[in-house]
Amino acid sequence: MAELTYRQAVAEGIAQEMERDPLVFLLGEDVADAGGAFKATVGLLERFGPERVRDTPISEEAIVGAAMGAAMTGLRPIAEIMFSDFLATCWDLIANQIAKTRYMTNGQISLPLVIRTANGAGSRFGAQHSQSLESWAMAVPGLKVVAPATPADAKGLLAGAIREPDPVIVFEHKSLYASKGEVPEGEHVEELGRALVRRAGEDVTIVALAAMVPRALDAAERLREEGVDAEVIDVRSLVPLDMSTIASSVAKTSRMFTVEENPRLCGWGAEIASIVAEGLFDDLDGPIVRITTPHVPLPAADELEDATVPSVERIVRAVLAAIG
Amino acid sequence: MAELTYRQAVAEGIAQEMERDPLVFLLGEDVADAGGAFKATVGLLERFGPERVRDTPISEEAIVGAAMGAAMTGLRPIAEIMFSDFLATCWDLIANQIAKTRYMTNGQISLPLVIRTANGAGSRFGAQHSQSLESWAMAVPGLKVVAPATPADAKGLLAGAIREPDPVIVFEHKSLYASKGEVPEGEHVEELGRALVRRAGEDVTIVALAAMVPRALDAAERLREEGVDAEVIDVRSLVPLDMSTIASSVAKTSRMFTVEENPRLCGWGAEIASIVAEGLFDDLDGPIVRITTPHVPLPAADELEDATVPSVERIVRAVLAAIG
Amino acid sequence: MEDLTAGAAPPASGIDPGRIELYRLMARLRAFEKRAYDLFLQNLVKGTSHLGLGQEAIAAAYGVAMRADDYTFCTYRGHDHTLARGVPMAPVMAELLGREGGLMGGKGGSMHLTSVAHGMMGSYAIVGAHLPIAAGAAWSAQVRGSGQVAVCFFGDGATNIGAFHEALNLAAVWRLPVVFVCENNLYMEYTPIEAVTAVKHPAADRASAYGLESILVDGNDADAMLDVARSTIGRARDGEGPSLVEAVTYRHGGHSRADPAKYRPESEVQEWFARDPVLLYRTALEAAGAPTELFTAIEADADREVDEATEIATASPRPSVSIIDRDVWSDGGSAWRN
Amino acid sequence: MEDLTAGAAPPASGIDPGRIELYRLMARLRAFEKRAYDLFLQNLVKGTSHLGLGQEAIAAAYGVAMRADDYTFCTYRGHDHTLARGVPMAPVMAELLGREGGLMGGKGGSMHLTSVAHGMMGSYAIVGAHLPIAAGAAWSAQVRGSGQVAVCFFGDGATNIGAFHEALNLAAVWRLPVVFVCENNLYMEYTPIEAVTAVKHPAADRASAYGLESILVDGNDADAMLDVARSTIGRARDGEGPSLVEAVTYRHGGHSRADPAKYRPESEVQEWFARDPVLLYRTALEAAGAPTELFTAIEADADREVDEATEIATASPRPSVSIIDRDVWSDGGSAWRN
Ligand SMILES: Cc1ncc(C[n+]2csc(CCOP(=O)(O)OP(=O)(O)O)c2C)c(N)n1
Ligand SMILES: Cc1ncc(C[n+]2csc(CCOP(=O)(O)OP(=O)(O)O)c2C)c(N)n1
Ligand SMILES: [Mg+2]
Ligand SMILES: [Mg+2]
Repeated sequence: MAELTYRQAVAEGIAQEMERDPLVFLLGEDVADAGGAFKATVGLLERFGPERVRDTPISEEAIVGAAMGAAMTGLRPIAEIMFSDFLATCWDLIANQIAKTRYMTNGQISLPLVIRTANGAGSRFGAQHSQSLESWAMAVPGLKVVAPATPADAKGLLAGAIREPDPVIVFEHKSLYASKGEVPEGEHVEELGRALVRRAGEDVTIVALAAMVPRALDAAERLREEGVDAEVIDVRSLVPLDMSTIASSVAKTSRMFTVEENPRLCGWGAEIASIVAEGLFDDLDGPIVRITTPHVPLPAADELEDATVPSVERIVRAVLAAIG
Repeated sequence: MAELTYRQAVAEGIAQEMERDPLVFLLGEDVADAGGAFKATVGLLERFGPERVRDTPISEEAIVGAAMGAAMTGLRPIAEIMFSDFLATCWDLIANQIAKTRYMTNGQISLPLVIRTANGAGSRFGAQHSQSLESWAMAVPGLKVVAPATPADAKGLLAGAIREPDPVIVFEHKSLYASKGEVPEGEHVEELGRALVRRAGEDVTIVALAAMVPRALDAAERLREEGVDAEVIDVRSLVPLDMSTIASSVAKTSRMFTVEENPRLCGWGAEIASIVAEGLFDDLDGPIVRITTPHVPLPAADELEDATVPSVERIVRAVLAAIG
Repeated sequence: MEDLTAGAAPPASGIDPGRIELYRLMARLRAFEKRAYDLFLQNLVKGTSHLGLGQEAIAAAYGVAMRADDYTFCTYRGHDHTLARGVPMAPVMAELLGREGGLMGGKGGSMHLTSVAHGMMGSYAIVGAHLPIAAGAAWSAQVRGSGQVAVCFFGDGATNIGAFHEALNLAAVWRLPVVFVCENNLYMEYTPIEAVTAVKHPAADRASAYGLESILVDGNDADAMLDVARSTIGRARDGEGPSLVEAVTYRHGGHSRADPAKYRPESEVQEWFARDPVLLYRTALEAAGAPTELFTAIEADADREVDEATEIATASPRPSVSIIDRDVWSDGGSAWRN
Repeated sequence: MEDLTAGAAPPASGIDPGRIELYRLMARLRAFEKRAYDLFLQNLVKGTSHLGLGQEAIAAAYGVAMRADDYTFCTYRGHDHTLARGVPMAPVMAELLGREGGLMGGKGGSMHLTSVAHGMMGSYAIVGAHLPIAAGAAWSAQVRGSGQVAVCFFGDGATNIGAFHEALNLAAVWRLPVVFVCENNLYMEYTPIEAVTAVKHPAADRASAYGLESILVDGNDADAMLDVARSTIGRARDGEGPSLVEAVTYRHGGHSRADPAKYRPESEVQEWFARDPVLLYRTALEAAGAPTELFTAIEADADREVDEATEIATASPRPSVSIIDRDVWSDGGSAWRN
């Protein structure tokens, strides 16, 4: 094990796969010389050269379009979209082209490509640079979606995504880039589609993703002081979705809470909640409670942003109110 | 009352508002001379002239961007995006600019604009021209979203949308354009945010939208033969959402089914289901069941398309299986 | 694409066999699209469909000039481009009819014809999207050093969408082996391109914005098209980077099956029918000494081929609904949860 | 914008008062941005921030040339453009600091400065998006016959995104009263624009693709900028349609607060600092006979204005969290259900 920051782990994950497979290429704005706007690709240009690590113009459609064309003709490209908010500028390429082409061509075309993007709030960047958009991708058939919460997962899930034969969007979290954690040394690859119980507990299940995972864990500690033993599940992969890990937990605790950073409507939490409301109805002892950012764009000022996204305090209060 | 087709009702709704308010303008591809790809704007050019009814290049970002710039400076533009699938090509303008600008500017800028678009399956157009994407819009704070199911609503909700001081996306349904129905004569405007009980019933609540409404009604007739008395609610407006009409019904029937044309994950049905699972948990007698298109892109061939989108048969089976 | 040069009658002596091959291909495309139109009228074609009638010289010239492993990217108006890569007619026809034997098993439909085995990398139905994708395929060919070229066809209307601009710039900066071919048929769906475009030649007048040479060609002159096809592909193959070609042409029918094309002045239609590329080319070849029997044979062959394809396609069963859940993922399935 | 011409010292006789006004504005922008930078260093500015240091002549020239009811659209690098429309410094500063007294109450932040009352129609943080929006405002002015002009500022990097292309074409076809001003500061975030652009002048070399005149101007020459600003706005106001201007300039600092700008060759930085627009203009005005006291007074005024603004801004309270749920909708609230 080595202690790495999340951003270092991203670079390591890319390097590991570029080393292993000469068909892996990286393209995006400022990814080469500058090492990425979030410094998550530092060192890759030096190591793999300008042919495999390429700066692009500010042309998001060209970036993901080029990745798609390359993926269908033998490469395994990794396209960086600097902020997840900018996925909107190339959403046609992602949602209508990349996601659908394998199906429309009756399986003739495979698209082993990764789109990496910096997601989420916490940097006071305002409404156009702070969104949590993983649910947009989850809603589109044909896309796989992961969102690592730890440096180990930043490396392992990214490596797993690069090895996938299908398109994967990796939502890295801006506010986690500086976080540190143990990352296995040597080759490290995580299979997509496995949730992790980050904390075992008996009383309630809290399902969280990315930056909400450490908050849910902190909330669980606080809840313990209140006599509530919370199990915390890190979803990690929205597509494929590990419902069996979630279901086992809910079957045990009979109460489920989801913690989402995205705005309220139609998020992944709604999906999981409604799956549980259908499939585990008889296991539930009480309402399913979603803890989300309210359905508003994100404000910029620090106090405002902090009060908008779910906090440890808010998670604790919501759990206590529901079971109290 | 006059009997009109849904497409005629759209044109009437636009004409009614253009007549009333000289600041209403229409722009889009082929909307003027050709009367629209779906003939839903026939006659408007003749009536209101080329300044107010404008053909555009194939430039979706320019179309909705121009609508936004015009709306913030005094016009009330209606932008047509020919197929809802193409919303993806201008999604940045819609989700990041139009939806967020009022909030980011602390209320300085209002955007009274409408985006009309042809949504949904049934025409064998394949995966890039058949999507039901109303849930994409619902997921973005700052957008209002309606989806009329009848000619009367096609006119009334569109007129209501045009009068709204906030941006509204109107999802017209391709497979309903030829449908006929009574439309009130004279001025007809529907307020956004009101669901309608289209059929009263005691045993189960079926919540549907747009083209799924007639199917849910047909299913209710079939269910009656099986001894099940279904209440059918037409949601009509996803944002604002009339939860109180839905909640009253579920409180009465204790069982809820949603019928969605969109692919399975993170649709409006998941949102409503999870609201009910939280707020009406004690009223429910059994699992909430979502009937949706499976989570796949839409196939083109007629048999395949018909078997993918929820059918009357599938609704009936799902209800009977759940309550059986 | 060996089958393209095979045929009953031998080429007339003294005429470049490539020209005869080109004519034969155009005649085949013409015959196919006419049949497709007939099948519309019989209500056998499902969904929408966009014919290439009148525009055959462009697809055919590139079809003849391309190497077997080159890549084609085109739009919903892609029947011609698909056939021009050597894809057999029957599965294309069957796809239009929504049958199991369709090129994509009925899943894609007329607008999404794809045959990777023939280098036909897809027909894209959202205007402009495939330009960056074609650039990506060219990038892949470049870094793999394969010598492959990507050819990307699109309409005049596509020149006003953002993806056009992004793709052209990227291709030029990276000197990618890609040829962008604008088929300027003067109309978008129903609106004349000149009504919504800031320059007279929507592609050619913009080449300089990407540091490229302006190439304007008569898209109904098959010989001129073949020259342009060979030179632009040659440049790309030789590492000299992308080209942007504007080929001016005209569609004989409406935009799609739904469109009677009433918006076009009768005189304009007449003028362009007189400039039908198949007719023009036949006249040119006859003037160069090709015997009438040659054309009779070529046309008979084409008709027979279309008849056979129609037979096979109409005999193909309806697709089984079991494929709905297939091939979202590379494992062949569509599971999104455990 | 009366306040812009007000000042302690009278203009030197014999010099066009417009030039003095322009200098005064540039000096004010310079003083503001320097202070903003100091406040970063004190960690008082929240989030990111993008300074206009070195690029003042462009914003100021247009600020002087615009009519009070004209529209400005700009990017995240928009402090200068906002102040140039007459927006007072204090609320701009307070917005940078995330305070209640901020121009948008702290909701928008540095990247989204907007003051509709001053015709400042927004700062947009996603590259390219505001070009079509500006076209729409110009369309509105056109159909309302108001005589207003929209001026839209953007960086060199924005010329490679699709929205640029779509907006330019639409503006040209509709002959909209809009002026597109590319501030070419040679770099995107960290990558030189020339490394990713197919033409030397990313905007000027593309004007012809929209049937527009190519306009390239030294963005650090305030007089030249004022000429261009007046002529392009004049054309727009007179119904002669849009212009696309490329003003070449240089930012003194990094792209954003996080960026030490190490990627730029020292010699290049030196060269451009020697061409500092404020310095150059002062020298030019002095050569034309403006007395030193004039500049001393202007600079003292600017510093005092900035001091006062800083005082007001730092005294402004933190925003109340009660505004989080406000102003999603025109009714002032954010309710999405009953
Ligand atoms: C982004 C987008 N906008 C609109 C459409 C609808 N549409 C399909 S074809 C077409 C006209 C295209 O014209 P052109 O590019 O000239 O090609 P042609 O059909 O003439 O070959 C339009 C507007 C679309 N498919 N995609
Ligand atoms: C669509 C989009 N892509 C990427 C970014 C990230 N980004 C912000 S500023 C910037 C560089 C812009 O360069 P330029 O247009 O030259 O403007 P400058 O900052 O030099 O004024 C980039 C890439 C963005 N905001 N929007
Ligand atoms: Mg055309
Ligand atoms: Mg720049």
